[in-house]
Amino acid sequence: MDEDGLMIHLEDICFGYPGRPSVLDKLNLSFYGGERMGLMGSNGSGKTTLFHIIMGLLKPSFGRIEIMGRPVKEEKDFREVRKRIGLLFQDADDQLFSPTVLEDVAFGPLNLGKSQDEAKEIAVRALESLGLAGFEDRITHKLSGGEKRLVSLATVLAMEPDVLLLDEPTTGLDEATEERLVDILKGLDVSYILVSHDLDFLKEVTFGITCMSNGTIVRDDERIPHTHIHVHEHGRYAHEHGRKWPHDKG
Amino acid sequence: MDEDGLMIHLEDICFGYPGRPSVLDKLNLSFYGGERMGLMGSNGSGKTTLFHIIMGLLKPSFGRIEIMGRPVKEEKDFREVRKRIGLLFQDADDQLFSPTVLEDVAFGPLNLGKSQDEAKEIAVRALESLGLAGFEDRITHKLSGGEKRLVSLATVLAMEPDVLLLDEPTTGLDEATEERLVDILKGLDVSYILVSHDLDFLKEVTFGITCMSNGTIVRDDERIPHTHIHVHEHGRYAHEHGRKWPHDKG
Amino acid sequence: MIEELSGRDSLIHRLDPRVKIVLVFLFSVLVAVSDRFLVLLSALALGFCIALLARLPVKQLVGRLVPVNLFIVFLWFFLPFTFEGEPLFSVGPLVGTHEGVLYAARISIKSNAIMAVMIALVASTSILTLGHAMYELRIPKKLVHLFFFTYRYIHVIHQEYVRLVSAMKVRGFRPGTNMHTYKSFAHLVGMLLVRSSDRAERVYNAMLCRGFRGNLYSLSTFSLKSYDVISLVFMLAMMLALGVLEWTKMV
Amino acid sequence: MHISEGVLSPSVLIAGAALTTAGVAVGLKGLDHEEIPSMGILSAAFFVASLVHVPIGPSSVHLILNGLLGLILGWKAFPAILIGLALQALLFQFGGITTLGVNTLNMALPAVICYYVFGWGLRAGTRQVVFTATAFACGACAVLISGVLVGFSLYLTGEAFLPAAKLLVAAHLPVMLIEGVLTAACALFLRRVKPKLLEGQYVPRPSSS
Ligand SMILES: Nc1ncnc2c1ncn2[C@@H]1O[C@H](COP(=O)(O)OP(=O)(O)OP(=O)(O)O)[C@@H](O)[C@H]1O
Ligand SMILES: Nc1ncnc2c1ncn2[C@@H]1O[C@H](COP(=O)(O)OP(=O)(O)OP(=O)(O)O)[C@@H](O)[C@H]1O
Ligand SMILES: [Mg+2]
Ligand SMILES: [Mg+2]
Repeated sequence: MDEDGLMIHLEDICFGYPGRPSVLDKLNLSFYGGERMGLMGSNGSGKTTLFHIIMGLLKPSFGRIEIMGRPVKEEKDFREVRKRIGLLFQDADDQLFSPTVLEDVAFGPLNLGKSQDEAKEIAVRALESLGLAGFEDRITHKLSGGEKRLVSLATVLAMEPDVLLLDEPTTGLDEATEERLVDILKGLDVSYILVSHDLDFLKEVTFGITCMSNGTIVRDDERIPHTHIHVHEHGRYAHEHGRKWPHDKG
Repeated sequence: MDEDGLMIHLEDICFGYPGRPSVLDKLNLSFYGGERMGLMGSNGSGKTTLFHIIMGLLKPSFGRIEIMGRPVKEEKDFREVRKRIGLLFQDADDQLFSPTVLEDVAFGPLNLGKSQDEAKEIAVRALESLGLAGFEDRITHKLSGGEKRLVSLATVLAMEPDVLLLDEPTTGLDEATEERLVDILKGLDVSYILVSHDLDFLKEVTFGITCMSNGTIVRDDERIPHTHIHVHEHGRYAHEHGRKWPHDKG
Repeated sequence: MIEELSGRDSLIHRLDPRVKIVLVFLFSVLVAVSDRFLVLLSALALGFCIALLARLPVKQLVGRLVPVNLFIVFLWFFLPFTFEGEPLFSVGPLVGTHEGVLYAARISIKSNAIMAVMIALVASTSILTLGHAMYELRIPKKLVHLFFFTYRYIHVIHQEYVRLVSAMKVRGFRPGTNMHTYKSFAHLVGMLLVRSSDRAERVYNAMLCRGFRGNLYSLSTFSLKSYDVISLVFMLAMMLALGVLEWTKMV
Repeated sequence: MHISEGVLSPSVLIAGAALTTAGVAVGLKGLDHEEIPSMGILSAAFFVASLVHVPIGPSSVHLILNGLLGLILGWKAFPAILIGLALQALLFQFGGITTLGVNTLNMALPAVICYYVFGWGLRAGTRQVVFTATAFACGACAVLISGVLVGFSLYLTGEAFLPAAKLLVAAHLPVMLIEGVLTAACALFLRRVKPKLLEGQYVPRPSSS
């Protein structure tokens, strides 16, 4: 149970925002080291809320949380959790708050008590590992959407976490950046839970897909391939002579 | 050429954001009354930019725009355009700024010179037509993502436009809301151009699909169905015994 | 819309930002307290030399000086007539005095001299570097970090603002002098505030996740080179000379 | 609203700088280290709001909103305004270094005064009429006091500035009305959408703590 042990264990978690129907309802989750889990669920099903509860940013109204075998309850316990688990937020602008890229990536290590030089070194290494060498002095607000996303990932990796929680890392990325992210994720040496609506992406970077609905986790141990009829973007490969455009001259 | 005439006509439109490679490059588009056009294209291909150019929010560096047969160039001309063409923004949060739903929906009609009472009446009707009766006094900022999207649509419909430009109306919607949107769109009596990445959705609500790439429109007159292998979210229907979860007990 | 001046490269650009801030500050104070025309005109010449040394395009420099001079022009309509002294000219019933004209001229020179060096400073140093330099110059840490966060999120919030205004435009909004306009703008501002406070909560959460416990850090370090020291000494000497010139007037 | 560099006399500049330093010190003392990020973001929102131009007749004025800022931030208005003005000087060259103290004082002091005079009327549970009237008065008075302070700074520099100072105060009167209306409408918006913002000395914190 050491390295590959039970990393995250949630039992009967209930949560609701004030004045709203409950979002999580007796949710159970066990996540083991070495796993790469895809998490799907319709909008508003509570995926982001679940991540925030694991990080201690929201307090469940009921239920038990155990991280790396230890029960966690108070803010003090969660401070330890946040050293081991890294969360990539849905909006990169929320995560990059420092003036320059280097300062942002070094922020985590500095908080963990590293010296200025150590922190810088870790930050530079994290950036390099994502192919972002040379970005150190770039100004965060001037990065493009894709760059912001990758730098956010670097800020999380600089904390050297054992587990990553990735909240829709591909939204708003163009295809080239998405492919780069796939390569990066495949090359990483950490376990993660990844939220995405994109099945093809999930299939590439996770070992299995889990669904959330009605405030709980619906676990599917087997993946089920099935066929779908799709309309392709360009008419190059196969043709079905459908309806003509009403005003076409050709 | 009256009602079903050439509604939107773009000729050789070029556009680029300052300090960036050009986004639109000699784009041509003709859109006729009665049409329902689906528009696809990878992220960053310039779909949103195209809509903003049609509405006069961005000025092309080159090219001609004709709306309903009249050339439009200046802000003054576009003011007329905005009475006839409604734009649903990609992010519903950008569209709603009034405290309550009723005020927000009535904002457009008030700008068109309607009296307070008329505007209210129009707003109530627009809300009812989308099944949002009873939402009048809800606080817009506290609506859920799906509700915001539908209210945004109501704000646009309250302007009683001839043409709608819908920019990814389904992102962030759960399946139930998406189905509701399909029904609404099918029941509407306006022409529209609809941007979406979701082929199944486009197939349901448009007559044909057009693609954007390299800054121009690549017109496909024929749609091409082909099959794709997909992993289904729930393992209810078909099974393939794939990899087991590493720590599964069952 | 929120754009910094273009960054090129020049002798001024390479100067240590701390030296620049100190010099601009001393220069501004010196000019603000000086009265003698000889001193003020020399300072104006010096200011423009520095601005040109920073390789600032003359067009941009002039463009940036226009708004500053609007207030000065406003004062020109009053000061020559309201200052007691020897009559110099008259416009209808109003009499402009010799002293009044000199006073207004003095203010104009002071204002433009100070602004010229300010513009040279801003054009040769990024705003973030200035923030870091202020930190090194012992400006309170809380204030410097507040400055960084404000600057960081101005851009994000400004983009939100631009998108909201587009949405209003698309729905036929035309600003005019009426209640509907004022109410709509008030709602716009309110929405910006509400969304910013929501964002503040999310950013704070993101910081907590990275171990934030109230400490903020600044990583930049500056080192004084001989070039900086020479420039500092040279400029201080120039200013000292101006100061002496000003002082000798009084004795 | 900004007094340009080189206009005011040294004694006025020094007095302004000293008072602003004191005000900023009080503001920063009440500001927890942990609140700095949230305060910065809120200050940024006010900075952007001050770029909004509203039409008035054939011309237009930009918003000041120091009344609203005072209501929301209390004494923290001093550091918020100081940084806003410093950024305006750096980005647009409005105002400058030597006048930063006086200009901050002229905007922030009215904000703090309004916080104490009108704050009570805007807490939860006030009747709508009272609330609206207080908010209007708050927005209008903040601008009026600012205008008077600007005029006073000029007057202290030299009596010759008196007519110009009078005209400046007069020019603030229409702005006063607009600011009053906008502050009232904006406060009503916040009361309905996020009343927490109006509780005084507000700094957003995550819901959990
Ligand atoms: N701060 C909040 N206050 C009140 N309700 C909230 C808040 N945040 C989320 N909710 C509501 O809680 C529900 C779950 O939200 P959550 O963000 O966890 O969903 P999600 O699965 O991450 O959705 P998405 O796919 O859109 O990101 C939604 O109905 C949402 O409206
Ligand atoms: N305000 C802006 N300033 C600079 N570049 C921009 C701006 N808005 C968009 N772009 C860039 O222009 C290109 C086209 O953007 P646009 O939003 O039109 O694409 P899109 O097809 O709508 O993409 P998506 O599917 O992601 O919505 C992108 O590369 C984007 O980064
Ligand atoms: Mg989410
Ligand atoms: Mg788009």
